[in-house]
Amino acid sequence: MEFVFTEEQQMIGETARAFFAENATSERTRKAMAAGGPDAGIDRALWTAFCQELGLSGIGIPESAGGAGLGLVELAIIAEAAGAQVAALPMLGSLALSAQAIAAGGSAEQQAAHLPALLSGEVIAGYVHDAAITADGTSLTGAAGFVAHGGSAQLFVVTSNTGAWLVAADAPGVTVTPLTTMDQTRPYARVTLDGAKGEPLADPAAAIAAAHRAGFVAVAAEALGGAQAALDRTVAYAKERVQFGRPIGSFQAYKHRLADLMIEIEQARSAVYWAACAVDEGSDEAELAVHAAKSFAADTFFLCAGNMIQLHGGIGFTWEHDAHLYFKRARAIQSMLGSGEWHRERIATMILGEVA
Amino acid sequence: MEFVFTEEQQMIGETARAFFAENATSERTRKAMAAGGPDAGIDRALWTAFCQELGLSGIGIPESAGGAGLGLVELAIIAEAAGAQVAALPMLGSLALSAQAIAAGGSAEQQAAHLPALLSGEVIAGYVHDAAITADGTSLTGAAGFVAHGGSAQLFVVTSNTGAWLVAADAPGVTVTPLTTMDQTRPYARVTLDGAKGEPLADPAAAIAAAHRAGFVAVAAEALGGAQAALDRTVAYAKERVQFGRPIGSFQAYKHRLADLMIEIEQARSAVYWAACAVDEGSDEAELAVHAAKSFAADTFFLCAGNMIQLHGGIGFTWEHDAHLYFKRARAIQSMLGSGEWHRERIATMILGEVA
Amino acid sequence: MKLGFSAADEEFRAECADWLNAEMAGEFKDIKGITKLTASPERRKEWEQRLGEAKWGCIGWPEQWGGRNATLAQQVIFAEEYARAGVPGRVNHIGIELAGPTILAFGSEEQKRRFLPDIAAGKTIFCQGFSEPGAGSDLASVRTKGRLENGEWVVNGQKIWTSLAHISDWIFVVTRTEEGSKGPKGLTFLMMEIDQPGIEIRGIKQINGDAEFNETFFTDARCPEDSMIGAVGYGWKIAMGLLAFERGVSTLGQQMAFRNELDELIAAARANGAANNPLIRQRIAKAEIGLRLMRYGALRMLSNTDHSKIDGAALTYKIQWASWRRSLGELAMDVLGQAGEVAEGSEYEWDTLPNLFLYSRADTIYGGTNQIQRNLIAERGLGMPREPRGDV
Amino acid sequence: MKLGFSAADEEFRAECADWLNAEMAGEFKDIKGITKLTASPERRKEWEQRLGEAKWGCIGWPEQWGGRNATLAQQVIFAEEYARAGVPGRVNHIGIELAGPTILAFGSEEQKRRFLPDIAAGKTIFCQGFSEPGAGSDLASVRTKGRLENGEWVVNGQKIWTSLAHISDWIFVVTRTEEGSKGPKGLTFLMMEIDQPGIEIRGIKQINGDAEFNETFFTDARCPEDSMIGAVGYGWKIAMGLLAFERGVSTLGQQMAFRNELDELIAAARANGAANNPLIRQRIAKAEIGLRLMRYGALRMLSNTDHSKIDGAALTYKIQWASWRRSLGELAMDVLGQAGEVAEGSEYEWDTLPNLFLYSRADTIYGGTNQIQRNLIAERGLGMPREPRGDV
Repeated sequence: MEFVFTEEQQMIGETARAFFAENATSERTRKAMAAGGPDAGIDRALWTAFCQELGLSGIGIPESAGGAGLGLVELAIIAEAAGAQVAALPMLGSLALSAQAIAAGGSAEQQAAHLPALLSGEVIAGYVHDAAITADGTSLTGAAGFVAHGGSAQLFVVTSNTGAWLVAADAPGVTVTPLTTMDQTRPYARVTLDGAKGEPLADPAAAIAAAHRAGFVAVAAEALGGAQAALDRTVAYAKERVQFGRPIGSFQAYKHRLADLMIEIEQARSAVYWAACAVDEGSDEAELAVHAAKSFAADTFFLCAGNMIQLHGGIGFTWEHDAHLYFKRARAIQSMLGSGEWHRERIATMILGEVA
Repeated sequence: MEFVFTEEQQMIGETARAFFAENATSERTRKAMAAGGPDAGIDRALWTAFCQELGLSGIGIPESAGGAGLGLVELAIIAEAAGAQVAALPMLGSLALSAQAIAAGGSAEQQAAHLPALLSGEVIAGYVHDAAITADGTSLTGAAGFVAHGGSAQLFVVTSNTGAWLVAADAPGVTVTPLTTMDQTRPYARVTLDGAKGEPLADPAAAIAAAHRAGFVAVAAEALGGAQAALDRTVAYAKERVQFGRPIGSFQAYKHRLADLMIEIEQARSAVYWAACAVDEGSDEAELAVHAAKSFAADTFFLCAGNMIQLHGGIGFTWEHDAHLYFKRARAIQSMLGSGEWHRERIATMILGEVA
Repeated sequence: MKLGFSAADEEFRAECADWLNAEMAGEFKDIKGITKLTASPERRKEWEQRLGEAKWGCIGWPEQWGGRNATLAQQVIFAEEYARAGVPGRVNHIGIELAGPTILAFGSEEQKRRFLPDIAAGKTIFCQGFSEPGAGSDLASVRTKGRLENGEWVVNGQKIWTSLAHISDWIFVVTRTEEGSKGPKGLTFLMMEIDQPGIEIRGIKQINGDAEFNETFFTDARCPEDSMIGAVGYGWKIAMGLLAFERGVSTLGQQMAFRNELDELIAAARANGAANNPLIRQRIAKAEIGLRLMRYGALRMLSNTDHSKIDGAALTYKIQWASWRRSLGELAMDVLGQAGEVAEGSEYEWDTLPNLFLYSRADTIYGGTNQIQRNLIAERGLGMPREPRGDV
Repeated sequence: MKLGFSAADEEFRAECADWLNAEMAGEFKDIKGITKLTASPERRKEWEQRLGEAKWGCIGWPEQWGGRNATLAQQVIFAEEYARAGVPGRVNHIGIELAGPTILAFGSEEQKRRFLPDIAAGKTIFCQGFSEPGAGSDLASVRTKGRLENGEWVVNGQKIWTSLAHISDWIFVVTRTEEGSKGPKGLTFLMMEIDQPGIEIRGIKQINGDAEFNETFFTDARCPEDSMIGAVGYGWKIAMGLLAFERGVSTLGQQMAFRNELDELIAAARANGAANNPLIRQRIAKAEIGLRLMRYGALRMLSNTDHSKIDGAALTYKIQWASWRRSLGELAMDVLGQAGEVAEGSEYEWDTLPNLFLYSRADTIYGGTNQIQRNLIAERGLGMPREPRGDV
């Protein structure tokens, strides 16, 4: 029992933070936001550097499957660092959801066929989940409305509540419609399957479970990083900005607001790393923990990003300032992969049972 | 359209406020709180003075029925003044609920038989409502758990959702069990009817509607008065009390907390008098308004009373200080006559329809 | 205390509704239902003029200046019917609600003659130059300079958040006219024509992708000496008086726009089934209550003629509506779910509800942040000690 | 980063559980499940001594002073099993969590010998004399005076909120020993025996009808010169160090008590059907999440050995649990409905959940109000400017 980072984990964190702080700049992110087509919302050079030069893309994927080993704690450390910069990358769909699904539920052949290209960043995968997707043999029919970076994907991991398949984006019967998305750093696409050919993953239950746990933890970690960055930037502003002849950070009501954010963030930090650890250690708390982490960290991020705007005053709601990037990302994290209400109802069911 | 008090209404308010401020003192209220038996939670001398000397007990009861005329606006003005002092009086059960029910739904004979004694304070009535009360002819069976000042009542107005009856407290089959109640200024009793004889009111629907509307508005007004008093007393304390070498009211976070209370109170004030006016004028908003007033004002009072404790620091949670009287009254108002959630669900049904 | 309207009032209501509905079904059909402040500015200027022609522009003003001397009840009714008919907001709201009343209260007879009829007729569109970069909510630290030179005021400096400046004809500007003065002293209030070489306007793009606000630059911008309101050094007093006008009858029209937003939210909740969710139901009920209380708060504040005491309803009004609307935006997104985060076309342009979500983050900032509002409420409303100015 | 316990830890857990369950089923059956701090004080002092005999009193302390030198994991486990077994809270929690660690850190060898074994053995019950009337959260404005006279400290003044003073043997008192000194300077930290003519204790009845807190009056109260901890004038430093001890392993035991409260609430919700209400379900889920996060926050804080940086988890812990518990009290009442507002007997005495509702209003006040906590968090945690002292 030791709930602090190991030296290796600290090193990974330092590396990731330095990388994103230096490279995932506001300027580069805004360029990715303005891009159209398959580059919409992706800083391609950043993605290549992350996957190939930094070599952190394989973290959380077993070495046997061509990954770097380690677990969700390390994945969370990286997602936290990326979230702090609102980096425009397909990390969630391609790595945390799709690669995790293939690593956990794919056969050795499926892993060998797809994971190397995903981890190198040469192929981007999108994760398509809808309970109503049906399979007639290997022919899939259904749709999902909000596939993160779906417009950039060459490969889809498609899941219903019981089945999991690999689908090529250019296969007949697949229609991908990119959507103008509030969070331009992670645009959605609508993916429609009309008798599209799917290759079943070997162990669909394992694939779905792994994708969801990793997905919940990854967005929670991203939210944590975003929340902390929103607070840090607001703190810096509060020390500089003078109003009424005083730094605005000297106003007690302002200070207390910042304190309230720190209180939430500290809890979100506990939530994220508790959940990641619990999954990695196979703890029987894991299920509860991932729901707690996703819902709590998302709400924390939204609170912090909303206050980031408010506490910056007029400049805070301009396009030019980065506050809206955090705010829109926070909202997207709240609503994706199950709302906070849905996650809390899962927890309520665990402790209270189903509604009678 | 003029949403300000008339001169007469202002005068009633001044009279009532002066009366309660002078007479419903903390010392007298605490004596009533400590009393047992039929005097539990009632300052008898205050009640007599209110009914007989001040002569405000007939307000909201038609002159034809022996009352002073006027309407719920004036009743609310009085309830607000009483609430500001957390006065220990059976005003709610005896006047706002029972007398209103008899005045609206009783025959001329029933009015003549009961209203004079209720308005003079010689008889105290309790209001017993439970949907499950059943009548076999005039023989009533059922129970209600939380009858305000039920232990002091000689007469009960008993209602189900469709029927309304008068029941003598000493009639066979009536059991009254006084309960140790958190808000000692308005103790509850459990009233059990086991084949007790009930005299049906002439127009039960009118009786129930009048009692509930007047009850909702009266407790909302009481809550408004309590909330404003909680704020006023805290403001006074904030100006006097010195900590860290400064009046605590000079701390901005403290000031902002007070401001937040004022914001809620101003809305509660609009709610209470909107509801009272809407009922008096027979507006088609009346139903929505009384639910809004009860739920909003109760929450406002609880918020203000909770902050009254918090912002007084240590002294605020002592028995000696009056803050807990406000706090417990506020909690009682939240839970009596339908919770906030229940009232809001009524409103939701009006605007959204029933849940499909 | 009386909430109902008289029979005469109800007749007036029918008259308003008839006229407005006819206009929105006829010549001005194309602008019906517009909610975005920046949409179709030219057509909406024409609409201002149409209102003026029919004497509906500023009905509460004296007849002498183009108004109708309308009673409070009539003003309430007109505001309600205006929004009910789906008429877009007034592009000249600064002129009719702030500049006009300021001139009426503090202007000379000549200024009244020069400005009021044209405002009422919808011919002069005003915007407001108060905030400056580096002094958002701190009006007293104005640095834009004005000096008298050959019978003209010459103004240099910069204003920010000048809403709709890009479609306005005139701007009223608070300038520092006493060299070396500090805080609220030494300020003067000027009316300036925008179409001149010394004034440059640059749009500020907002969080929702739209640009309602502007930066306005003054470089030897000029106006005649008698374009000053009040006297030299009276700028602070006038600016403070003007803030009080912000809580006028227009709040009721604004509320009707909120009503439309809430109705749209309710329709969306019914359409997608969110209306069956008990948590959403509670929040919608709270929003409904909040909106009603805003209305009755406004009616209390407008009915109140006793100005000797602090009017709590007026003092708390801004933060109340701004906070309500921000919550409504969040509720709207929870009702819509992820569907609220995608736009229909390829442009970054948002429907009413998502736009509400984004834009309402500004509501709690402009016109005095929620933090400033709480200071005012605590200090003016509750008599708490004033927050000290620093000397940094 | 690792959350699981080793096999040896799990063995230790079984040992703790066995011993505690046996005691609670045997000689100390009568005190099992007591939650009120003031209930059965004499029996609970006996329980303290039983713990001491079996060396379970202060397991984290060095063996030399009556402890077991237990690892962090073992301390965590003991705290969890202690509460799980339904053992009532420690009446000597001030002694074992504050006075003991303070003496360990700042006391002389002789003081350690004099106090530590007796605290560990449950023979010396301590209470804390910090706050004074008129200076609740403002520790630096202490006015209780101490002066040296013939080798003895003579103390005059008054302390307030001295929790459990009426059942304690010793009190540690912060006194002003330098005449005319102000603020944190000139304070000295003294240990005083309570049973002496110069000390008088009066209970303070609280909102829930109970009296856990006291006023303590000092009238020429005395203690030997060497009953001072540290040196003359070091009182502030020691008091501040002591506040840090408040965030020790004991927090985990406290959390287990919270766990029991939440479990009781869940049982009540199931029993009366509130567990089917979607709004209540959301709030219970939030409470569950909050409690878990408290646990993992505490584990982060206890695992952290890098004291060079601000520990955010430690700094935010007090306000987190106090706010959580206050919310839990409100949730409990909403679960119970009006039934929560009536007591069983004729005395004004409350069951666990209604008592939680009432008592938790004090949680956000004592030990530094939520307002003081936010100051500390903003100033120490975020480096914001300090709130200035006034000179009133």
